[in-house]
Amino acid sequence: MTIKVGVGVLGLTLLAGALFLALSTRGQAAGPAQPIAFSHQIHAGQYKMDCQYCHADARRSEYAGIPSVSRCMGCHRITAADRPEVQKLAGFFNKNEPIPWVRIFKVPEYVYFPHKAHVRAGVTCQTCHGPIETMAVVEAKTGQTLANDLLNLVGLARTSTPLTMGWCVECHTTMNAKNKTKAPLECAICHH
Amino acid sequence: MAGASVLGIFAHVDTTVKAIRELRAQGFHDFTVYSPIPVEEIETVLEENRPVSPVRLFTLIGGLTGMLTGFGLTIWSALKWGLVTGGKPIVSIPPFVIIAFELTILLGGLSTLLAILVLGKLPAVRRSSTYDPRFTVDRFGIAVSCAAERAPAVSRSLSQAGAEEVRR
Amino acid sequence: MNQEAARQPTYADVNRDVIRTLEPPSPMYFGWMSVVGLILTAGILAWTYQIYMGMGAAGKRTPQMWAMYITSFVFWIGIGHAGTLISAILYLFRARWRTSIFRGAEAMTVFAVMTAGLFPLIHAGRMWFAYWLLPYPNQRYLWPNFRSPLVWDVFAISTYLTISVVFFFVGLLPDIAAIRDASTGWKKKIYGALALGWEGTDRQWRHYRRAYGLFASLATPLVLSVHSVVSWDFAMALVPGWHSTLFAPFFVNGAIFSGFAMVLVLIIPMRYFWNLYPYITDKHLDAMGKLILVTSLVLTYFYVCEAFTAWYSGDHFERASLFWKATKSYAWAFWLQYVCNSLAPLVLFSKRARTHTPTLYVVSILVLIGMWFERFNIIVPGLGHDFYPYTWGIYWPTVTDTTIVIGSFAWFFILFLGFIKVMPSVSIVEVKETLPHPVKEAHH
Amino acid sequence: MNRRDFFKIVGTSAGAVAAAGCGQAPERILPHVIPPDNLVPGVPAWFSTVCRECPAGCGVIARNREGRVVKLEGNPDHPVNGGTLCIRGQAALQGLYNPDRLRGPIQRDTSGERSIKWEEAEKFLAERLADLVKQGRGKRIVVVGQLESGSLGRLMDAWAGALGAERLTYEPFNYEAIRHASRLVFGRDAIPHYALEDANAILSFGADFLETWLSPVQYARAFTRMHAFRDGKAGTFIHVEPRLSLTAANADEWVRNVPGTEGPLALAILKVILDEGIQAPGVDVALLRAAAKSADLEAAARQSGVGSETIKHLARAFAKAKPGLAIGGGVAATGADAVECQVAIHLLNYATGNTGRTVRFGPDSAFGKASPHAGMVALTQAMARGEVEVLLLNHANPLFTLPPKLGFADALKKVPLVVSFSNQPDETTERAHLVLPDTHPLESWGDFSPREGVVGLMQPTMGHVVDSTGRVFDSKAVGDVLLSVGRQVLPAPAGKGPFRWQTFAEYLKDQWRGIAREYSPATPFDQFWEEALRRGGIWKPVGAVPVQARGAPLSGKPATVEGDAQGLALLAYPSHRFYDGRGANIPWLQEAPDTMTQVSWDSWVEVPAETAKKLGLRGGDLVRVASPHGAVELPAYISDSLHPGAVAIPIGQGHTAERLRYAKDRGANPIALLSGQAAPAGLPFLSVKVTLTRTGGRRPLAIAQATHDQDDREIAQHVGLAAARELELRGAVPEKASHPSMYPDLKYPEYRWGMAIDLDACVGCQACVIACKAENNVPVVGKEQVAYGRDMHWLRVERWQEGKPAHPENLFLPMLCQHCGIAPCEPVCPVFAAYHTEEGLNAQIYNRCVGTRYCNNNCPYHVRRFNWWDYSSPTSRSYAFPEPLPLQLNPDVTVRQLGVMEKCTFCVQRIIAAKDAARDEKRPVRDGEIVTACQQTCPTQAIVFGNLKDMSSRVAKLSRSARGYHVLEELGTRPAITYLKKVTREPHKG
Repeated sequence: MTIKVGVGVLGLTLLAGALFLALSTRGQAAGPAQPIAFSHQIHAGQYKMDCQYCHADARRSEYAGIPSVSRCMGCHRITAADRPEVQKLAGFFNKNEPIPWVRIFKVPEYVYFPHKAHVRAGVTCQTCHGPIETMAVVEAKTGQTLANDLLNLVGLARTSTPLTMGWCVECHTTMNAKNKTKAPLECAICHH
Repeated sequence: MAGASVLGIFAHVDTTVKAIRELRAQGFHDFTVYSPIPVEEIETVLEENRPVSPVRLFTLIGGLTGMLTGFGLTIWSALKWGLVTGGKPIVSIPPFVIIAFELTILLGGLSTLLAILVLGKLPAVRRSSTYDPRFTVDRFGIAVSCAAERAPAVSRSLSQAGAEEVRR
Repeated sequence: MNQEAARQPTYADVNRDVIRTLEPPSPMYFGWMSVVGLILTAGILAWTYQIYMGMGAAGKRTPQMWAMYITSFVFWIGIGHAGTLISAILYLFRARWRTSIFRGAEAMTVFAVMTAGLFPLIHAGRMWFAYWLLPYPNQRYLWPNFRSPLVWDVFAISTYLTISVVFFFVGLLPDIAAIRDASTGWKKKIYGALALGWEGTDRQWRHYRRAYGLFASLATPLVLSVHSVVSWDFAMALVPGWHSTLFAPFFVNGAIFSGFAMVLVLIIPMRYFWNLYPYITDKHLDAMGKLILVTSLVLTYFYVCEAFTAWYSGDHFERASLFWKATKSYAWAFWLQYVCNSLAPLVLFSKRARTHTPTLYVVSILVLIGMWFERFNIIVPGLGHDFYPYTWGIYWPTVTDTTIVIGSFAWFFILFLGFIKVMPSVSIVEVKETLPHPVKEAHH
Repeated sequence: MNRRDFFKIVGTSAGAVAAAGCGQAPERILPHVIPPDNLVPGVPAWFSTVCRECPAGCGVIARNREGRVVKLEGNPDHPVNGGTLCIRGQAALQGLYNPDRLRGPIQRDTSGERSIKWEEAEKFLAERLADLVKQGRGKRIVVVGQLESGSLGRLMDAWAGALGAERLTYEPFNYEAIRHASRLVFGRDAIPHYALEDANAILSFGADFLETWLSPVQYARAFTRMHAFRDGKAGTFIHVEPRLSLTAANADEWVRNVPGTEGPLALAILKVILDEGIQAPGVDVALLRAAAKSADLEAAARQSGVGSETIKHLARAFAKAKPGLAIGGGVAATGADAVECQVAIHLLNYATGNTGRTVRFGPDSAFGKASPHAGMVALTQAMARGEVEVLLLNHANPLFTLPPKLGFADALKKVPLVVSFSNQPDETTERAHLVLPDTHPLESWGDFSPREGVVGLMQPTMGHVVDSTGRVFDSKAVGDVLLSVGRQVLPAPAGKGPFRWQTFAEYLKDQWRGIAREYSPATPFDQFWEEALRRGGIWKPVGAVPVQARGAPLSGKPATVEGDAQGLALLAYPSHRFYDGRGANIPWLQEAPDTMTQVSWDSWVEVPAETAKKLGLRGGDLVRVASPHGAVELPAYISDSLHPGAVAIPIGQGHTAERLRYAKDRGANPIALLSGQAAPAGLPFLSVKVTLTRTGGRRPLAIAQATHDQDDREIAQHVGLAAARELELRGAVPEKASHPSMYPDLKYPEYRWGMAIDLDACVGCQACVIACKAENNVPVVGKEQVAYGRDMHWLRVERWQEGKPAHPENLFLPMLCQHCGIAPCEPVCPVFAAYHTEEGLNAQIYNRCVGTRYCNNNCPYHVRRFNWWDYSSPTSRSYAFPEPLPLQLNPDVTVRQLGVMEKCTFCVQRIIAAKDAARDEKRPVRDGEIVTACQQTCPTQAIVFGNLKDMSSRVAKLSRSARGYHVLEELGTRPAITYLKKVTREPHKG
């Protein structure tokens, strides 16, 4: 009797735990619908455009920057101007309205992440953002997950999920060890 | 060879001791004594030929593990990410001694508990067949395992020693 | 009142008398439970409010970043010392009078530490992150700062709680088995599960006895270390009046002192309501009274040392702090501490007072008040007049923090009241051990 | 509030997307449609403009991030303030983002008030004006406005001229007496430029030049240059005032006189100079003798309560300075005799040869252009007679700044149309029929000339303020409104007529063509214009114009003060924080403590200890202060130093306007006690005696500092001048080994940041406190919390006093995190939220903090601040940043959450930015490249920050100064901040 109850309780606990783990994965798993079906695969993959051609602020600012509508129109006034998605773009341009892109990559409010320093150090965009040039729809699995935390707790997690602190630290440490860089490991550099 | 067990229930310590002595004299060694409290006299008789309880070994190993864990954890984690506080060295032994001490006690204590459980064969789901509820009140008991044919002899000597009741 | 002449109980009497305490409780018990429960509810509500609004709801400020919560934390940890001390140290010293009171004292210890353990959580500005103090592998690669006395606290208190619970539980095992054997139905099942199948075989007893001795010898240094570690929360700090090597023994002694007082506060009513006079005799009270007296005298000695060093060191900050405590806004609390802790226990020099329960009870209550204020005086006035005159200030309690502190007493008593109805509050086994063994031949 | 939320509304004026409520909602990011020039999200852009918080006209550069101004700094090229700003200048941002700012034009009539459209409002106004103009009753239109010494002023003049309207320039503090005296003595209707920096001794008669007088930032800078100990030299500053003001507290010698006796004193000093023949050679002695004819040393000594020996000593000290400088001002010198006093001061300067050297006519102050108070009196009378039909108010609040006794409120009822251009609710605007909110100066085009030869150019430093819900603050520049309304009143073909410019910006540019011709005729205008925009204006040296002194009749009598003979003279003085009250609704200013009393949020009446004893008053007891003209009720602040014959109340609090959430019903306005009648010196602020009665009520003040007594702890230290010289010669003591550590010294691989604070330079102005709040997103917590020791200032300016309570030596000490080398706060943190960086910073990682608060217990300086309430979340009741204040938040600094500890970081975000810039150029950070917010704004440059490891850096040199010490050194915390002892002068015996 007691054994049965014990097994039952244990089973329920495990089930609940598994369910919790399954549900606790944060971050947008699938790419959300964007106002314009912009494809990085076409731009960065097929046409091999430099990332910083559009995200031009990355080398001089904390933010990578979203290209202005006029920059998009710089090419698309002529290029593929007949495609429906490009016409949507022209629509925004003509109405003098910005495009309400949905943000995919985000670090928490208390983290200061400068793109500039990373570009200067020669870190590729893909290091953090993944193989963007293959993505028709950008998606990201980032941030802490409870599953990862719990695996960590029992010492099983080998790698951290992207854009978590451990992930940043891991890269900084290895780069410093391997390439003799001076990537800071000072807490206050990112948290202030 | 079929086995049997004989249980003698006693009301007094001296009769219990006497029974144990007699059983020993008759060459019985495989018996269990029940008592509501630990009794010095009974223990003295029983411990005569036994080695010291290995509980202390558990405690020692647990304690040492705790101490090593304490120093290991503190020193390793301090070195893993060397953050300076208050101008103190990264590996500051004096405070780490405290952690090591506490873990020594903690693991020492927990392994002692483990010892009670392992050595006392606890937890046990079922009572043993020879157990009687009165053993937690005021009765002592001797349960002897023996070959079936020797059971009457055992019963007899238990009764002679002063058992209130003998069960087979 | 004098039960000395009473008939010597038999083993069966002991079982009966003790198990009788577990009978379905009287309406009065429920009355007490609901009073305590209401207070506890108020405390929980206050805490919820504080979590929701922020620590501003408690009356803390600069410079009193710590106040009543840490006062109560140290107070409860102190209370939690008597139990293990009685179980472990008196066990090692073979002080036989401990047997009938140690169970209650141990329960008190466990519950007091459980109460104390709440306070660091209540106190933390972001209690929802309090688990960061635990060393666990995490994806931030961060570990706690083992140089911080607060992390020592975490280790000391969790160790102490664990060991106390284990010690308590191991001590209970044979008694639970006895209750199991005396009960029926679902109760038997529960007690049966809790007894882990204890039968009192010689094999169990021999390891048990050995282990119990080892527990006692582990718990003895532990009990001394825990309050030392707690005292280092203060002694490791820079604050005038805190930064003192005296603190560890001073705190340990104070803890024992207040712990014994709390034991008396708990067992005197227990003895009265359940008629446990054969087991808890005036001899016990007398011994406790003596211990309180001795610890009070030692404490007084520490007080004198503290004041003397503050004065004789010539340290301006120490002197100013002491002078301020003794003469300014908090002088009432300062002198209350001495009256309660150094003067009141002096009546215990008289044997009559030591065996006169009302006197003993009043002294114990005074000691508890005094010891709470001793910690208060270290923390609140101590911080209020430290190095920097710009920020000197007076702390005012709020409804929220007062309710939480009072609620903590309710939490403790609700645990204790619950305990005494489900577990034997006097050790069946050990009381029996103090009785003469049943022997057939009287002149054996 | 998320400090980075604004990223998503970058460059969009519509700001159409609402902030995502909770974390899971998708966040939108909006790109520019067409990127504005020089604006890169994440990289600050700087725009020069002019501070308009008072008429001093300091140059400002505004840091624009993602389209919003987040910080103001002084314009380093500007001749007035040289890169520094005062407390009010720093706080101007919260005027821009004030939550009570008006959101659009309002029309008000008997049926109530309603929002209207701009076109409607302008049309309405134009029609009324046109009617009057057509009927030839243009004179019945009156434009009253603050001092506008640039193009807007000229436009207003032109506008008034075209419509035939009257125009008044109204400044509550207009220093008329100086102007009047200049006319009498030198025949110039002007307020001269005072070159404090060139004087060897300053003799001030009540001039609070470190607080509000004329141009406080400029004078604080100049004062430091003349006064701070450098190379063994230091000037002397003597201050005469009945009250120990902040300026008085900085004096080497504070002479406490009977209120209103500055005139006789100045004259007596002149007489002593003449009698002793220590005047400068070549002055017209006969003229001076004639002027000083009525002077009587003994009578002056008797009347003023200043001993005759002291007067002689003052005369000698002043005369031997060569050059010295005598100045007069402040409210204590604005009595009925103020003109006489100023005349005497002018003569003193003349007699000692300062005229032309330290007193310079030529670069005259803009204050000389303000209308006299008599103009306001006349206007009030005209209004009362019903002669004014349209009253236009441009940033003037006479209902607050004029004594009610004058009857302005009643007179206003007789004006059929009152128009206010104020963008803040205030007492007068509340009564206006038409409110046309002006753009904030930081959003505006404009210019301002603080003195001859300096024209500051204002440009919009950002677009119109749009809060994060997308609501625009619909304001319009007053110049634009005047042009547009003017065109409607006097229609003309396009490009013709008096209002041919479409916008004020065009008018301004046109005006600047004239300025270009004057200042830089050779440069092409476009280039000139661009340079001026970048520079923040144009300036040239203006030499002193020679002036000839003339005789002036002087009575030598003290000012008459009306009221109960047994009463106490009322000193109603301009508040250092609120000026004339215009800053009162700025929460930063409310929360910044008044340095002398350390009171924040409230107002008080300073009662001399003697009177307090007589009335049985304790601090915080409510007192009724009554004069023949009115009464106010205020909590008492008991002062040991105030002249026993006086009480003092700061001006600036006591607002009654409904919508001022921070200022309403806070304190009381002492102007209510004055008569308001015009004296020759304008509105006499020192003119009544008041009686005090205890009401029995209590309203304890929020006083941050528990005691001004250091209790022998040597927190703020000082050294005598002679000793300082000796120390200087002996040189620095080698790095002390007196507080050894058990551990080896820490190694800092590259930098060790440190700071040196010169207490001899610090004047206690609190500018650093607000600069720090602005830079680091420090919340404002309110009166109750400040009173209970829960203020959040990362930096505080402490006032310590020594010596006799009635006449103390004052020491000001900016206290911030000391970034200790052996920091007691760090090892006690259980989670490494506090730790030591490799660059010597005592870092605090907010997101790691669990809030045990152990660190602050263990910080001997108590500079750590705990978030007792939730100041950061918009849904919380204690939210500290109501819309649109979040726009001000520095995007480089986290807004701290509930339950975490925070503190000064040495502006780590600036360190990171400088290191980043250095890394771009592959070089180490240069000395002086990193400037902390407090250092940046400090008018006296008392704070120096830099790398202590670089022995040649300024900070390292200062840290090795012989005057250097650490606060609470004996605790062995080894702070990174070295304080330099204040240099005190030997007291004069007499």
